[in-house]
Amino acid sequence: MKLRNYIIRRLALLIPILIGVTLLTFTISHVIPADVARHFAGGAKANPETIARIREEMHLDEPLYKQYGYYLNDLIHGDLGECYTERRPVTEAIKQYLPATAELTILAMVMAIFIGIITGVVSAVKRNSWIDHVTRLIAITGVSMPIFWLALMLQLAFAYKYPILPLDSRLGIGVVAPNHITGLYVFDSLVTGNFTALKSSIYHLILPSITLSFASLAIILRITRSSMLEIVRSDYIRTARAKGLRERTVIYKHALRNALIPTITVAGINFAYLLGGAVLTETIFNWPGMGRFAVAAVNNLDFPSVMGFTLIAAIVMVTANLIVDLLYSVLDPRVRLGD
Amino acid sequence: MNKKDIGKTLALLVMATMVFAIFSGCIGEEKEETPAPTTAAPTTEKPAGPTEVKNPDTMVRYTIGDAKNLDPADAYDTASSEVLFQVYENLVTVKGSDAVTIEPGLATDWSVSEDGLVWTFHLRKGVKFSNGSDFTADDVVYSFDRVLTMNSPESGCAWILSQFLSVGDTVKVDDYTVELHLEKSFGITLPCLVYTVGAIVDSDYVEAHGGVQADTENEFMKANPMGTGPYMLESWTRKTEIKLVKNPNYWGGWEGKHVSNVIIKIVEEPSTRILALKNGDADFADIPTANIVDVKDAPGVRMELGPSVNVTMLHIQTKSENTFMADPAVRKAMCYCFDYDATIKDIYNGYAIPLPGPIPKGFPCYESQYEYRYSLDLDKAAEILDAAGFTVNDDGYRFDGKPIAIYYNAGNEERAKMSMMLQNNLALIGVISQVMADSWPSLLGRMFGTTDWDVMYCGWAPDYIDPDNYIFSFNASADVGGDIYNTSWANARVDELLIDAKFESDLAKRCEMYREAWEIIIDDPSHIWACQPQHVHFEREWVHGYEYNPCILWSYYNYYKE
Amino acid sequence: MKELLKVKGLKTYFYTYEGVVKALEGINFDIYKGESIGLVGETGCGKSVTALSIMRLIQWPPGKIIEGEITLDGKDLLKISEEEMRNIRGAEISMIFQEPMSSLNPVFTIGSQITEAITLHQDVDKKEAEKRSLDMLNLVRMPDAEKVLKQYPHELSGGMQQRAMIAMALSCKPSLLIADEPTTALDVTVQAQILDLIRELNEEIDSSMLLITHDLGVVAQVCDRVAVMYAGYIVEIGTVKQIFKNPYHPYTKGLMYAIPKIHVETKRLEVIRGVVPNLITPPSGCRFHPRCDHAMDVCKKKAPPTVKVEDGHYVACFLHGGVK
Amino acid sequence: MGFFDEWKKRNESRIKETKFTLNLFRHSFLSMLGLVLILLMILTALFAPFIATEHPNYVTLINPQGQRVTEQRWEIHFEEKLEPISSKHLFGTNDYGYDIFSMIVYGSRLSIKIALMVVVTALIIGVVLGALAGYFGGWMDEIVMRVTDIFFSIPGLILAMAFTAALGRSIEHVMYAMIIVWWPVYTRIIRAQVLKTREETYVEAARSLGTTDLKIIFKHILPNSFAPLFVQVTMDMGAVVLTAAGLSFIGLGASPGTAEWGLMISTGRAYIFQAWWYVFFPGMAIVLFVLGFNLLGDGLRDVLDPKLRR
Repeated sequence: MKLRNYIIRRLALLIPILIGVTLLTFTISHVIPADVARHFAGGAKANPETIARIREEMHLDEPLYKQYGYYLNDLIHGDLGECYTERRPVTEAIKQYLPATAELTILAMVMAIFIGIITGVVSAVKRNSWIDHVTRLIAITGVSMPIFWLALMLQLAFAYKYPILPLDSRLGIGVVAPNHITGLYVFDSLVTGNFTALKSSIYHLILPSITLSFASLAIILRITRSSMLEIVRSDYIRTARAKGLRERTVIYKHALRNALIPTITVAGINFAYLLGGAVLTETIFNWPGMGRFAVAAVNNLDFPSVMGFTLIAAIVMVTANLIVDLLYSVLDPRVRLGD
Repeated sequence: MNKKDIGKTLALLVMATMVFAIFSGCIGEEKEETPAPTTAAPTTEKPAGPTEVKNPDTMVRYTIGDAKNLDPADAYDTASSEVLFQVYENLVTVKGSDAVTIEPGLATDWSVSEDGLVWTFHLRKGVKFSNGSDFTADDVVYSFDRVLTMNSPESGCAWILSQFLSVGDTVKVDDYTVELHLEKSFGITLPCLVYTVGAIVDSDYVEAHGGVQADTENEFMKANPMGTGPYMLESWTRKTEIKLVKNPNYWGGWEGKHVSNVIIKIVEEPSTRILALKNGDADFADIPTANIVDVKDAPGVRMELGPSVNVTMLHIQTKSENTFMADPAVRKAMCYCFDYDATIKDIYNGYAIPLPGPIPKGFPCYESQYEYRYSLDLDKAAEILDAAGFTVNDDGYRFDGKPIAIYYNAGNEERAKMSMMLQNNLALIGVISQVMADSWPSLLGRMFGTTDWDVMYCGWAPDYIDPDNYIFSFNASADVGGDIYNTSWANARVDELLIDAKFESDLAKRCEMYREAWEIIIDDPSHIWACQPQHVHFEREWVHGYEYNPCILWSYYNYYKE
Repeated sequence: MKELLKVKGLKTYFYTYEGVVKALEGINFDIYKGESIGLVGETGCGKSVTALSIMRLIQWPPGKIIEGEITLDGKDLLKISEEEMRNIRGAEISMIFQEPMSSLNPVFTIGSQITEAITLHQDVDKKEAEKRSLDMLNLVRMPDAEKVLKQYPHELSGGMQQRAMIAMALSCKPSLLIADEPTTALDVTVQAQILDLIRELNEEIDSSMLLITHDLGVVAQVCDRVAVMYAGYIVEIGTVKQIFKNPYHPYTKGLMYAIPKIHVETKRLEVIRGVVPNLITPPSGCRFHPRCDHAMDVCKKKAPPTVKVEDGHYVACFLHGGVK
Repeated sequence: MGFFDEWKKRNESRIKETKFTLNLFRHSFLSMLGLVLILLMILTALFAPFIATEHPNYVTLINPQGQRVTEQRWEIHFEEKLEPISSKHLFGTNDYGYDIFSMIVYGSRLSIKIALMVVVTALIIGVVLGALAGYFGGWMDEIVMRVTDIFFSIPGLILAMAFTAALGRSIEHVMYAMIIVWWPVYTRIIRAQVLKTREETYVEAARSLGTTDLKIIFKHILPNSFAPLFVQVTMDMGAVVLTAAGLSFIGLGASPGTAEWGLMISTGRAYIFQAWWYVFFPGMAIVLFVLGFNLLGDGLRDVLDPKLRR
């Protein structure tokens, strides 16, 4: 089947990129002037035997290319190495942290796309009206705010001054997490019908996801707006009008469907930005996800973890782009995958 | 054994100490306290805040750092011990705010032979592990031997036992009697058994899960503690939360006021911890010094102040690439450039006391160093430097504008402030300095791998309540196993004094020796003794039963809410 | 003959950054029931604007109908509400555009686009509508129509796309069909077929047609009457025979001579000198005078009135009266 | 003079376009707002010594690499720490007793410096590589594009984090890290543009006339890539400052006491309940700075986008 071949081909193309990523992160992690083995061994005067043992385990004394070889070899066997800060396999750590981040970023992305498109269309239709200016101003301000600052302000406002929303974390005190299916609490609790958890998790998602979606929202708004502006002048929109369609149909059926195509692309690219933002958002909202994991790792030069994280991020990115391409072919019949 | 061996053993011993002390101390992310003979005095009382108690059957603590390792044979940090002290129990323990008087734990009573070589413990009957199996003498023997065989490959905490015990020294007399056969009388045997490393594990349980291998960690035990303590580990989500639930088999029983759940949330962001404490989500919360004012007077929040035996100091590389650092005059001048009062008043907001030398207040022989100490005196500093020939050049700089490199671990605001302040003062006498923050591992690499640093920081917490634990580690030379912080400072006379002091039983005499050593240390400083921070504790007013015990920081079994 | 559509004094301006483009300066003409009238002129003379004005599809900003009347069966299209106008578009008056490729929405199937028009104006259920669109496609002689229904515009050739457009336009049996350069985008071989098709269908569903083109040949082939436009004015209007036999207006003449005549010996092909005037600052008086060989002083001063030169043949030029 | 007329005649259309563009621009309210904000920032930076109420000392020292460098030093006044807004301290003081207003004023210099350094350097790298890759294609194109792919598949902030951590914490290293992260963006834009214009007839013509590749690239291709680049660069000026702030927040970046907005927020957040002004004003400074460039960029995008102009 054509589509499957296409996907397979795309995934094959993934490999060189990922190798590149590992090469990059590996270089970063092995040029640093820090005594990793000693740190791993527990600090200042950790007994020399331990340090030696760890150096040996981590092949720290061997030439870099060899070390890289070992790393790749482990990688192929699904082993990302040992996470110093948590004293457990990186893969385990990622398994724990990934769902939280996924839940947050996906929701944020959905919000950004949804609101972004609507406002984008509105400000395109009402170009240069005050609505247009206000929405754009708000959106652009959003993208101009340091995300951590925004987070702090929201926290102060809605968790402290007017405590209507929870401060941090994924679930309320004493709320039992739903049985693990995907690790996305909202999803799992829905499936398992654990409604207390569902309520709590949604409730806890609000502030972080708003914070995170803000930046992407503006970008999506912008692209939707400009592509709408372009499309409403096109011939086929004139045709649609000539048919006697009502303006709403013209805009939301004929124009929007076309405008979505560039929007989706941008959304895909924006996923990277979102992952970056997650690092900061999670730190402030104490969200137990990859972002906090990465920050801790970076601050302790826990490079196996950093490499693991970047690798995952890269995979997520590429997959996101793949999904975009697939959506593309759905939205635009002119795009044919696999040829 | 001869001096050399002693030196070796001590070296090892102290090394192991450092693993913990530096790891937690210098990261500054964890307040570390282990046994210290101090008591907490409740202070400020305020009108009660919101009366309706949040989650009445659960104790919630917002803390900074996650536990590292939940295997008592290898755990050596506060966060881990907080959990282990709830899950496991030791033969003996300390109670309330008294960290010195040894109380019965799993042993109901004990005795020691006159020569101090044989300790006999009579064990509590009818005690069950949380998995239902019975606690007997075998478990004690197994636990101690296990620690010694495993030899804590990760943390090195085994030294606490190995300094007086070796495999086979623990002997079962009958199911409820155990004897420790020591080679050499050891004064602080009982205190050493109080720390988590002395916890009693269930032999069958461990055997069922990996058993004991020499010098290797037990991956299962690292994550799945199971003991006779009042609580069981329900779940441990890294960097997120640790959930404890009551152990139904607990011999102490559950009549009276207790909570059946304990949640320890790991929250790096201080503002989050503050808000949580204020709105009552948290019953306890770690509050940085800078934020004490934020919660001090908050309704419904209670603050407790108490002395601690932690010290903060700066250590100086005497063999730095800045060759002038080798000159005592320069280091002396630096001591005069440090603003001790401002450190206490403005950086620690008054929650610290002056530190005259390596021995903190609350330790024996503290007074022997108390009369005089350095204070901020820039003129004197300038004088000293001029006298030593380090005069100001045409640009107005000493050392021809070569900067003194001050490093601290990123994220530790107190240390950032002290550095900036020192930099300011040095500048005033024409000495330029650069303040650099770096991650802890990088600092380690720099501290031990290179000499291109001049000043770094470290915190310290005791492993045993004796001046030796401090002064020897800081000021004895590397050759005899001191100089933990690699200042490359060495003084034969000081080494001699400190080693003698170790084995001198007459306290008065020891203080004499320490005094003499201190004179030398102060006159040719390798450290700037910054201050001795205080212990500050915050809790909701609906929490009752908390008492600060520097030895066992948390015993949730005694706390309740109403 | 009864007129279907009456355009009176229609003025449409475009307000651009450079200035006001006076695209239509009060044009008048009628379209009779069942006839097909051609609207010819150089590019940019206002043909398409006329069409769009009739459809009321001039986009504001920048375009705007300033004044005039467009009456369809007695009701003034410029007065009725947008709602009513929508019901007329596609039902009463429908339109075929120049660029079939870009005029069809790329993301919808041909079928759905035709069906949409049908369901919009005739209350029939989806199935019926689909059946009818199929009939329409067959009517425009679309090769294997069933398949085309499910196809997307980009999968069709230019000719087929234009057939689809026609099918869409005629799907509601409009009383007036406006074809704006329907063949210019197509290659010559196809052009002829499409033209025939349009004419036949037009007779078949006896609707009137306004055929906009710059090609007099096409007009001769398809239309009953011709209106010649120049720079926002209709300079001459009459039956095909009249105009082709004896054009009055110098411009019309110019156009005539610009058509290569194979059977007549000519030294060289005549062309109209000069260029189409810029409509922001149009020439005073008769807009053609700068290019006119017979220009008189009066031409520079005032715009010539439209005068009847023979039955049903009108021209706006001082050479043929209007000078007192 | 004569030459000027020559030139004017030759570029008549271009001049007309520019005039038109400027006019459009002048009519877009938001763009003007952005422009004003940016101008304000630049003026603040230029006249910092006259605007600020307190001033840092400057010391010249020989750094570990043996070069003489001048560093900014603020004087500690613990007696004035965390003072609220007053006539003496417009934006209050921080935990060192520094005057926040003055720090923000001087901070504008650093922010602009960072933004310019990163964007310009990245731009140069990007343009060169992009032009080469696009114009010559083949293996060169392959390599360059694969490398950009790799960079694009890692979220920028995270990559910058890793780099800074590895290089060691300092504002310079943050800049290097961000340059490393940023160049691929421009490479891609330029390459796309080159590929587009390379086929243009006038380029073909130039080539057939034997114009050198370099000349073609610089005379014909690059000028046509101006519009999209210009928009991107404007936006990135803001983005860079945001990223830098983000890194400072995590604890990488400027050393303590530096007048750097991101750092001020990250240290200030410990005092958010005692001294809201400590986080608020630096935050506002960043918002206005970035907002300025985003508004401008957004406006430019609309104005320069040929599809949206008329």
